[in-house]
Amino acid sequence: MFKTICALLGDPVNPMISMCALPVAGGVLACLSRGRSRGALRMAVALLFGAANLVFALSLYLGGGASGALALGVQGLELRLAVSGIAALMLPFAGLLFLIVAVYAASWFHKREGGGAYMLLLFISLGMLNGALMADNLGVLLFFWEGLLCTLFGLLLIGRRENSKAAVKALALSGTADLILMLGILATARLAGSASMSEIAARPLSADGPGALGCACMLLGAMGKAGAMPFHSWIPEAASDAPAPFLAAFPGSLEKIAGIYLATRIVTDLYEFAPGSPMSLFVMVAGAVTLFFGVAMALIQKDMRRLLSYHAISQVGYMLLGIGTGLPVGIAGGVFHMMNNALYKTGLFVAAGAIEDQTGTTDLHKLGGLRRAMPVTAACFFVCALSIAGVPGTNGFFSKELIFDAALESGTIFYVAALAGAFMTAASFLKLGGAAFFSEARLPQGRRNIREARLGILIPAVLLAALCVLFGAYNALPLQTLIGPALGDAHIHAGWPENGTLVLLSSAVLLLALADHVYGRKKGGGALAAADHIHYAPGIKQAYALAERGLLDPYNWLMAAANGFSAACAWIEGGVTWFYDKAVPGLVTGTGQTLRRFWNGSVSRYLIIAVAGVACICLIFLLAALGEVAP
Amino acid sequence: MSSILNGIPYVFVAAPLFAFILNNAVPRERMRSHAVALSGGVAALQLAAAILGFALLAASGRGEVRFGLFWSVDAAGAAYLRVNLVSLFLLLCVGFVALASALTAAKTIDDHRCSFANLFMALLLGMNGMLLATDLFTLYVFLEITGTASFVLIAMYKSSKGLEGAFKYLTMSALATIMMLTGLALLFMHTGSLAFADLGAAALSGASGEMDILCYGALALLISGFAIKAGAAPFHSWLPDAHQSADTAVSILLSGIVIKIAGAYGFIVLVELFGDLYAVRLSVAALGVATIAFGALLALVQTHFKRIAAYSSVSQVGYILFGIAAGSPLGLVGALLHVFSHAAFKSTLFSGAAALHEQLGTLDIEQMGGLQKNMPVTGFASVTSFLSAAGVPPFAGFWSKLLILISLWQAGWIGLSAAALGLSILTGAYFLRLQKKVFFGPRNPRWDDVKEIGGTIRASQIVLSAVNLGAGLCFPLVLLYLQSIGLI
Amino acid sequence: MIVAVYICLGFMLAFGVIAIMSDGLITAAITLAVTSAASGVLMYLLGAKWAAAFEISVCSGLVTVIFISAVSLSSGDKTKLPAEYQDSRRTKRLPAVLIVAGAALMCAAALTGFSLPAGDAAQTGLTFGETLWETRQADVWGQMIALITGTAAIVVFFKESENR
Amino acid sequence: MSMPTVVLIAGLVMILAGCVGLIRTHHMLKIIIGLEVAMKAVTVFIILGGFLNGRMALAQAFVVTVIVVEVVTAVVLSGIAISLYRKHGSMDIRNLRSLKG
Repeated sequence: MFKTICALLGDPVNPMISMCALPVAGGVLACLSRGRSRGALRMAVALLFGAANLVFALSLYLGGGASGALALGVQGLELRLAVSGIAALMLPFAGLLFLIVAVYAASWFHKREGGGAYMLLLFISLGMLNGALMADNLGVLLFFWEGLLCTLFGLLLIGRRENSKAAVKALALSGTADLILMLGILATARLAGSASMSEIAARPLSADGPGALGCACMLLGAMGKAGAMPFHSWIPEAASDAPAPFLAAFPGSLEKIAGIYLATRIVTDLYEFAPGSPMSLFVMVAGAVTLFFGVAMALIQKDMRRLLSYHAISQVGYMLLGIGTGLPVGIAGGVFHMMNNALYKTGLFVAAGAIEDQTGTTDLHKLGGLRRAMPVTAACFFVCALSIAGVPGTNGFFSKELIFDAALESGTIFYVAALAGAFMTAASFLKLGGAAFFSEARLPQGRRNIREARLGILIPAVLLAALCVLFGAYNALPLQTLIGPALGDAHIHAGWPENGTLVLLSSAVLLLALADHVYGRKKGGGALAAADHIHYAPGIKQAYALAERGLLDPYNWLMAAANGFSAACAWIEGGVTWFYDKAVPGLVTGTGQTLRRFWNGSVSRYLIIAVAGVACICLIFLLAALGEVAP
Repeated sequence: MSSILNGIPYVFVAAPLFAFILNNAVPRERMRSHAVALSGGVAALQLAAAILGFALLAASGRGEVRFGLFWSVDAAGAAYLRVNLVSLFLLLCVGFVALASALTAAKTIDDHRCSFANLFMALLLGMNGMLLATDLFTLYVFLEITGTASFVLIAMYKSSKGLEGAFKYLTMSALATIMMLTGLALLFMHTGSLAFADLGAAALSGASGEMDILCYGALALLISGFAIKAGAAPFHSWLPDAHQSADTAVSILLSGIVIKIAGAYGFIVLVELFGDLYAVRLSVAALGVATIAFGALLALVQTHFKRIAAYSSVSQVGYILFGIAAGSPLGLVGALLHVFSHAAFKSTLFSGAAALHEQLGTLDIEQMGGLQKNMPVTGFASVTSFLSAAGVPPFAGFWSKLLILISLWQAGWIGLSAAALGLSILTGAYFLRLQKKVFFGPRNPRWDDVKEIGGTIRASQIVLSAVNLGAGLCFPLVLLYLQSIGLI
Repeated sequence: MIVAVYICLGFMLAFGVIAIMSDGLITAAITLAVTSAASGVLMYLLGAKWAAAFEISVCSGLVTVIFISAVSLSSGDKTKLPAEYQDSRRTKRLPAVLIVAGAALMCAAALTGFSLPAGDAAQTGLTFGETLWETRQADVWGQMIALITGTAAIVVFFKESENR
Repeated sequence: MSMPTVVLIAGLVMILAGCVGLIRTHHMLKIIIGLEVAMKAVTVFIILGGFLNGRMALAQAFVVTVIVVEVVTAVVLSGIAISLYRKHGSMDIRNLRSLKG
């Protein structure tokens, strides 16, 4: 198929360039759609261009990757694109998810304002993501990376120009991460003597010594895009009021794909990433911290969007933990978990969007009993929730087991953290499911008449849930057919996990979560309050209070530091301004005024000054006569 | 050609003298309306003669032209007058400023026109005589004539302020006279002659090579005397008082040329004769630094238009002193060119003052503002003079200051050249303040009906602005000439 | 001769100081004339006969006349300086200052061994008349121009009325 | 100490006296007195110069010219002083303070 496309378009670089350009064209078309049928037009554009992109990506994947350079006519500057291995796998996966998300978005904006700009930016993001996945040159990668940041900022700004706090926060945090990435890229390129990833991959750099800086910076950049701590705090902020499709697309899938893709490339291709090395430890700690604290924050949320957004953070922790082990099984688990997460987290966001679409709220205090009103949505939700909780047999279970396996091998503490995360994940989803779908409805009068969601929203949800089931029931497909060859690792174990003890422990944790949920329900009086006994436990309560007030948010620390710095700068600048505006002119005019008062018009004084001047000149001559003054 | 060249120097003495006689021979009632025109004619004649003479002398390759007034200069020991390139250039400046002054005087001077013409001619004679002299004592005599004519010109209207300014100038000049004559007497005691040819550092040190303490004293006193005449700080006290109180046409003369001929030319002569003595150049440079700084600082806080212009003259004289103190031919050229560019822009500024005074009746800049609309020509002329004074390329002032800075650098006074450069910021500051207060900003409603000045003052403003800019634009030619004679 | 020179010098100095310190303008004019005359005699003693004649006639004569006419033009018969000027009080330390300055100069000269030659150089060259008329023509022209300037000044100050 | 040295020192002292008179007085006409006293010393200096270097004729020519110039200066000064007297009714130089700064 790729050959056909190549034959149609000529050089292999052309289809790759079109993968960047096509989405942009689609976005422009969607944006230009006007009139009464604009919803249908957008849907058509989303389907057409999403499918075209998917076809291109699939053809690339099935063709075994490609490489090509677009010479820009300037010596030494070429736009080199190369697709192989993990990138080739990620392209169709991203294309698939994008198609689903685009359909969902077109449907979501059917009756809402602002869809045009949103679709435009969404499509451009796809182009940027494709570019980032295909880029061979680190500089080109950085270009697309920044492009992704720009579209993210734009999407967050749409419709909220007055309240742009989340957008600024995202820009600041992701921008910081991108700056660090730039630093890392510079260091890496300098160390390797080349900016081409395929060239570096031939002779990977050592992650010790001078390479540690480049490696750590690049990993931080990748983590920032994926939304790991400490670059996470814009996500809950954006979750409060961003459109639901945004949440599904960005924190849900596209950003994770980009971030984890890069992290995997760094770990497998660019650097010799030895298990147990300080760099490995660094990534694992970051992953463990992210998963633990992310889910701990998710546990206490009373709003569906915020709850899901904290999970989006927490899940990144698992992926990083897996990749950070540096073990083949861990990396495979991380990538697999990323793919699973993209499916079920997007599914969860779509379901949440459907609920919001029908009820007009995501506040769990007001929701309840939707099981009957929205059965399809509820079914999809439960499939995804079981997956994310890692119930044995689901796709999330299999990827988590791989990560647990690797984590246990790397250090017990990481395994314990991962288990604790699994416990809280399960507990929070029990709470969410119970509150939204099982308890009696608490919606205000007049909004009780809830119906099933629209077809345009249901189809993506069902598709995603089906993919989850497929990946869980037949995990050899993703693991052995897709990920294994992509990572160049033929020995990934598919099927039921080998280590029965770990499965037992995981199951025990899930049962514990269920027991805790039942206890909490009884104690708190309802599913919503099921986690309150943890929330308000002595000692933990204070920590949560601090976190809720944003005192533990690195962004706020950064901002406080930045504010302090800018205040200092302003003070210095004020001082300099004062010096030039007040002090110097004041001194000059003050001297002038003093002199002016001194020359008071008296003839005698004039004469005395003149005589004093004569004395001064005589002094010069006296010194000259004595030989004191010489050239 | 040679005979024309030999004849030209006589113009500088004969023309004013003849005009003086004519002015007094014809009955006053009849002369009154023509007196200023007569003065202007003499000035124009002098300008033309100086330009012609300069060109001829430069082409002839002779160093100087000697002549006597109705006496033979060939006899041994006979006194003689002479013109050389330096004095011809300064005679040109004198003629130029005198013409500008006459153009302004045609408008500003109503009464005393005949007296003005008389004193104007006396002043011209005094300055020309100084430039033609070949003897320090002759120089002194003509300096006194210049001074006396200036006092009377300032006091001419016998207004309270004019008399006060003249009195202060006269008192300070009396001190200068005492200083200079004492210095001359001490020099004469040592050398037995005051002719330039017999003087010099070598003549003072004599056979032993050791210089008499009296000679040092004499030089110090001479420098002090010329410093008073030049208005160098801290001897400048009289200058703003005198220049402010005089009629504007007289102020143009005083600020534009008198302080430079009476003061700066004295320094030129002294440095030419005694420049080998480091103390001479050092004290001139020290005077220069003090003059620039004091002048600029005081100009910054004035509220009277002409007083600002007067302090600006003080400040600019400092630059001229710098050029002279460098002691090199390049420094001298820089100083002379600055004399010219300062003469041009200061005449422009004072013409503006005359226009403002005629149209507004006041020169208090606090009461002005926004006059650019009413008086566009005056405003524009003032801007050209400001740019030239601040040393903005390509105006004339830029080039002359540049040459002075280069010569200071070459003389090894790097700190001084940096100071000169730094202090020129103050020049920009006070001129900007003047522009802002007078021509820009909100307009005082009192001046809503003010019209632009017409007649000779407007003509002189236009010509002078053209000179400010044109001289600067032609400057590369001057540089080429300097290069051809090996100065740069 | 030296004694006569010293006497003249003493007269000159003493009457000069009195002229400066006096409160009366006429007194000042007369003492100035005496100073002038003393300096004229001093010049004569040094051999400058023409200059001495000029000094005595013009300075002690003409200047005194000018001065006294100025005084009479300005204050009529009131020849005393008004009390507020108090020149004698303001310059009362002048003699002491002068004595100190003179002594200091004497000491400096003595200490540094400074001394002018005893004088009596053989007079050479032209006579006064020849010098003035044959080598100082420029100065003579200068005198002339100075005199016409003075005339113009007199016209301005004493003939023309105030019009403005 | 030779006679010319004494004359020189006495002349310098007299110039000092003249300058003090110039500076200290408050009366316009007494400015002339101070100036004249100093000028006497200066003319004596010139003559002393001629006496010492044997150019007495030249020195006398100088002195004659100086005297002429001096008289002109005195005339102008008294003219200004009298005009000022007519304005202010007094010869006090302390009245001359309207131009300053």
